[in-house]
Amino acid sequence: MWKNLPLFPERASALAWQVDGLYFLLLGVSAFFTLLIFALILVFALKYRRSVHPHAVQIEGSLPLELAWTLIPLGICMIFFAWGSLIYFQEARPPKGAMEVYVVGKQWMWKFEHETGQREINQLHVPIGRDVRLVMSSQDVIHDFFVPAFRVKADVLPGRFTELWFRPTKTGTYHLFCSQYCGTDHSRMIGQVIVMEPVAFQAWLSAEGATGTLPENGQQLFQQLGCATCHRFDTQGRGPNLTGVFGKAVLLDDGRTVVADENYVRESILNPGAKIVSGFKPIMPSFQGQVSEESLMALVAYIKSLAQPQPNEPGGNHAPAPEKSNVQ
Amino acid sequence: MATSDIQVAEHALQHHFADMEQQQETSTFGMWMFLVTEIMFFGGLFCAYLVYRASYYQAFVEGSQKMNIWLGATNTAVLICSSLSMALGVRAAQMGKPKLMAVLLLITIVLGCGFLGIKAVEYHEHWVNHEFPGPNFHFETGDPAHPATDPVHTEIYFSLYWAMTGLHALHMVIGVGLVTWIIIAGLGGAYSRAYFTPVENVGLYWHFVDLVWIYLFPLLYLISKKHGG
Amino acid sequence: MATAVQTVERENYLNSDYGIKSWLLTTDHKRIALLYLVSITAMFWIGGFFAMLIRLELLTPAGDLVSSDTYNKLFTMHGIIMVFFFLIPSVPATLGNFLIPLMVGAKDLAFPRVNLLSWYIYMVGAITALTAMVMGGVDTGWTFYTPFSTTYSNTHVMGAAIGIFITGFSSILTGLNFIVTIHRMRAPGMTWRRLPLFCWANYAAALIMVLGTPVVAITLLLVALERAFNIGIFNPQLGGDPLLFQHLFWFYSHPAVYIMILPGMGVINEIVTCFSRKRVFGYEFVALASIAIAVLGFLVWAHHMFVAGISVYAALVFSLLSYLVAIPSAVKVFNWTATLYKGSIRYETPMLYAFGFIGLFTVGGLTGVFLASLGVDVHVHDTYFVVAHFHYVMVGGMVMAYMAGLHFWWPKITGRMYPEAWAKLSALLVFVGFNTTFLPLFIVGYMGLPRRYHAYPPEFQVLNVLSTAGASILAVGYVLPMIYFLWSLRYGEPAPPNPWNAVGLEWMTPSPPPTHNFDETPIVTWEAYDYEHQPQEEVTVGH
Amino acid sequence: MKQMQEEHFDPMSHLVPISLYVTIWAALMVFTGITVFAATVELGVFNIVVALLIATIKGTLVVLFFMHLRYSTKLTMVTVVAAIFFLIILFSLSMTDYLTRAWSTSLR
Ligand code: HEA
Ligand code: HEA
Ligand code: HEC
Ligand code: CUA
Ligand SMILES: [Cu+2]
Repeated sequence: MWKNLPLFPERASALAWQVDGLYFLLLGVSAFFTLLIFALILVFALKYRRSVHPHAVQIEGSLPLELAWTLIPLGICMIFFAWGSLIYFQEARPPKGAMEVYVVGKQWMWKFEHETGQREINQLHVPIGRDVRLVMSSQDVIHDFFVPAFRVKADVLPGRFTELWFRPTKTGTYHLFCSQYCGTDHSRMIGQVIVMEPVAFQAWLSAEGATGTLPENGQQLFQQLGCATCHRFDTQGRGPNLTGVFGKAVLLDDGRTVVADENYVRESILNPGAKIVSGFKPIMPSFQGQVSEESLMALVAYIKSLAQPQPNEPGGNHAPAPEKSNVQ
Repeated sequence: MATSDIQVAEHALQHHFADMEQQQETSTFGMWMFLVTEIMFFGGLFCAYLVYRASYYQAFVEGSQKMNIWLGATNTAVLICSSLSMALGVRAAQMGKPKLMAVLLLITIVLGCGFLGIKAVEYHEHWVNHEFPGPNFHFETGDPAHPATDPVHTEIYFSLYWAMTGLHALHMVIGVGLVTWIIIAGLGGAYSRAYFTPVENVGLYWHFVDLVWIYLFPLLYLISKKHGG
Repeated sequence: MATAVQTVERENYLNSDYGIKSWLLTTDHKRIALLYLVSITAMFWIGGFFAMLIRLELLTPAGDLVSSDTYNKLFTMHGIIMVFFFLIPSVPATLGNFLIPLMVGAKDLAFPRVNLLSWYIYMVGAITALTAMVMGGVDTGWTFYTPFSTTYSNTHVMGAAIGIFITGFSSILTGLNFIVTIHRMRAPGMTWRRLPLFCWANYAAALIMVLGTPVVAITLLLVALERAFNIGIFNPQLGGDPLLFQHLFWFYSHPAVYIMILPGMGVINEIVTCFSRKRVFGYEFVALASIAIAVLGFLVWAHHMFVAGISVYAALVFSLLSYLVAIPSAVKVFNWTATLYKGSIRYETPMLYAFGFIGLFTVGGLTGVFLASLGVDVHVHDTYFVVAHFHYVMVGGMVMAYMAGLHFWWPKITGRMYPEAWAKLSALLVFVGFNTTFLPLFIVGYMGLPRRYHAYPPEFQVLNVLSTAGASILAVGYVLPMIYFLWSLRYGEPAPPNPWNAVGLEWMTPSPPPTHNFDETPIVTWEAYDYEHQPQEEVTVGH
Repeated sequence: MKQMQEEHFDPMSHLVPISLYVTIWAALMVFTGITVFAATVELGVFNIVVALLIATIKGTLVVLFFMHLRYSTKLTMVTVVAAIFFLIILFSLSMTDYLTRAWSTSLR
């Protein structure tokens, strides 16, 4: 292919093939129908042109034909639907044990923070072959994290976390785009995802250095902000003991249960009144406006780490879906 | 039917209709279509209400406890009465009694203004209590034993409260204007037993506005009397 | 054949009265249609001008022609003008306004004064929006996503939102008028089964206007309130959910895309039958497909939000429903094609445009099916693939249909024939130019170029240059008709009442029609598209 | 023409007796009382159910009698039903999102 005119995006993730596969199927079916329609129009238009076919033959319609061209496209569509949904659900369900990176989008840059504490701006280094899960939120407007080579994309919202995962399968440097219009420099909110061999990645990590891992930073904040005064590691605190909370179902005082995921912790910190843990009084103050998006992520990472028996193995809790659910 | 009635009717027949029946049915149907658009217009707000109430129930409860149920209930009653006088007014028009119609519609207007007056009192109260969303918003339950649990989302409750009741009040104001117009035209002899479509349509509008309030009242005022927690 | 000598014209809606006042105060649906025609044509040029600037900017990867802020305003204003001020009113407010009363055999729409009012409302809305644009523009994208539009943008969001809010009521009133007219004003014998499919299609579109537009109106009003008073319905900082805005916006704006295609589909029915001299294949199915599109169209809106952070289960539902809404469109395409079978086909300009419509709509619709597929949409959402998709349906579809309809009914509207050869040339230019402009954008999109990008990585340049080149051809294709239509007003051959030898009540009255449409109320005793009983002899025109 | 008009068109045909109007009015007032009273009783989730049920009964009375829907053409009735139908679509499909967002436990 010409160097200046690539016509197809690179495939650098485990999922890319599936998306392309469905795309090719869609392309094939569409090409078939488009050519069919074009061909029929052309043939009819020539064959029955006025000069050779002066008298039209009136035809009312045909029920079998109508049924055929209702049901056949419908059947085909169901295939698209099923396959497309399968891919989507895979995309929505990050595998257990993924390496986590926290992402903050802001006008107009991407900030990354690895669990091990390394920070990057507009560049994301990841090792090949490893599942990477991004926990993302925005400091201002809606952005969108998009890596064409991985065929993944997710909006990055203010006020809540969204996630996205991929497993890079090819080393190289790939485009990272902000794909949701976000103001003046939307088109410059771009960066690179750099996929490295694991060894190189380790080297990069250590060269980069960090002041403490993310949970460590979170722990510090936990002390600084005074969380520790209420949340103690025994049963004496005014607030619940946060050990082991993350990923578990939490019983609320109005009888509902919710799973303590990242968004729950986030809400607990910024808007503690929205969901009250059963057996406690709503005395926790709101930290809205006092913690930056990054600090919030550190706190979340810390609270998450409190629930993890072994480090580096994020405890995937697949508690059954709560009956009554709630917007995050 | 009296000849004068027929004259009024013929005068009112627009050129593109075949007869009065077609014209009357057409404009009533048009009015209903318009009310459909009104339903969808309010529907957007109700949808927002539904979403947030489902998500932030407690905050909505606390917000609703700031409502004065008695004023709200009185206003409901006032509107229902105004609907009755409106219905009777339309009936008077149907029977070709413009004076009676004018009296009944005047009662409607008075009741409508009464509604707006009471609403203004409530608005004033909320305003002084900083219960208007925006920079000045400040929310406390007023009960030290139960501090506000979720003031952020209570502000959304108030945003919706102001938006929904404000839009409703705007419709009331328009309604009062329309009824005034009908009274003046009616006294001028515009309507008769054969032609009273505008009266009927304004009536439909008025009842619709009443209908919206019938839903607004329980949704905004009567969420729950239970205190936080 | 008419001679060059001007004969005394009979009284018609154009010459019955003169002077600006007689136009601005008219309640004649035909004159109002012309008022709309002039206004939306102006809007099309403005929107097209912005499009050309967009394309020029995208000629090079660096953002060097205009600043990024300017570029953002350009595509926003292009989108707003084209969607709300051109395409939504295009066929309904002009051709629909002109033709529906004629087609159902009525003297006017049900509410003539409301009809005039809706034009005034349109003008007030358009002027409000244009004022906002002249004062400095607006940069939110035509979708006004919060919280950017409510809190972060410091452009004239209010003006634009209020302009659209106002224009919404014009659309509502037009839709209301159509529905009531079609229900209540049909001539004796004009049963639902005899109703031209153009009326069915506009009826379906009118349903959407009436049911959907109020929701977007209230939504934009809330955006304006939020900007003005800093209340927090959509603002996440104040506890709101920005996705709620998207739900409410798309609740209207997805069905609105069917407002933008259904009337065009209606046009195509009339033209395809006329120029193949056949009754339409499967009348009932085509008619019901219109209604099905309108109703199902309300069930799919969140397919614009697959990656926006909605629940994955909701995404599943909306994806499934999106496929259902594609089926009635497929039914229509197949029925049009089948109508050609054993017809007696003539290639006049409207027919060429109709062919173009069917082909390009098929491509656009099928790429919509790509987007409805969750897995693929995640990749192509908010890329140029989407841009290409919707230009195929909106420009390749609706604008083509609009051009087809304008040519088809031009003789009826103005009483003049347009120059056929020039028209054919421009139809060809539009087809070629259009495909050159937008086909490359599918490729660019799948490669991953996000939309609304002022500058882009260099590897996308070649295809973008191609696209810009195509847009220039397209521009010529649109400028030509403008010139020859104006030319024909003066120099065109006078048109006979029925230049295409078509069936339909609108052809049974003189061209241009008299003010009251029909000398006497027609009584309909025949089916729609009864070409069997239409005399075969040709009225030769303009060759 | 005049004759025909009188034969086919009797605008007085749906003249509702005053007593009916007054009955409806009384019913509306009573229901208003009930709804206020019901709100003072703690019924949990049923508070909203009761409130909406009563509101719907009241609304139906207004639409059927004050707004004469009972005496209207089928077309008008269909129109009203259609409006409610699309309103329900707006509500229910929006809620498919909000009510199922938390089902997904992937955001652990
Ligand atoms: C006239 C306007 C119009 C029309 C008619 C359509 C029609 C369709 N659209 Fe499109 N769409 C838009 C205008 C339109 N769209 C716009 C403006 C946007 C972007 C908005 C923005 O973000 O700015 C958009 C975006 C858009 C998206 C969101 C993309 C994204 O942002 O990620 C989706 C997703 O599902 C979609 C789907 C569809 C579908 C399924 C149809 C279907 O109705 C198409 C049905 C037609 C056919 C299917 C073709 C004919 C059928 C055959 C020839 C038979 C064979 C068929 C099969 C085998 C299925 N559209
Ligand atoms: C109704 C619909 C409609 C129509 C008819 C068009 C018509 C065109 N559109 Fe538009 N477009 C939209 C609706 C429409 N568009 C929407 C909704 C968006 C999304 C906006 C958003 O993101 O918010 C969009 C966005 C959009 C983009 C993407 C911008 C971006 O995401 O960064 C592009 C880029 O190529 C584009 C191009 C064009 C072109 C070349 C035409 C051509 O067909 C135009 C042809 C017309 C003319 C050319 C005018 C006539 C000629 C002259 C005035 C001559 C004089 C001028 C010169 C030659 C300089 N459009
Ligand atoms: C004044 C005491 C107090 C302080 C300070 C405090 N909390 Fe809390 N916290 C509580 C109480 C009481 C609860 C339980 C009631 C509730 O859910 O609001 C709670 C609940 C929580 C929960 C939900 C726990 C669960 O079991 O589901 C999290 C997470 C949390 N707090 C985190 C923090 C963090 C992080 C900070 C510091 C930034 C903090 N808290 C500061 C009192 C406090
Ligand atoms: Cu950030 Cu676009
Ligand atoms: Cu859509």
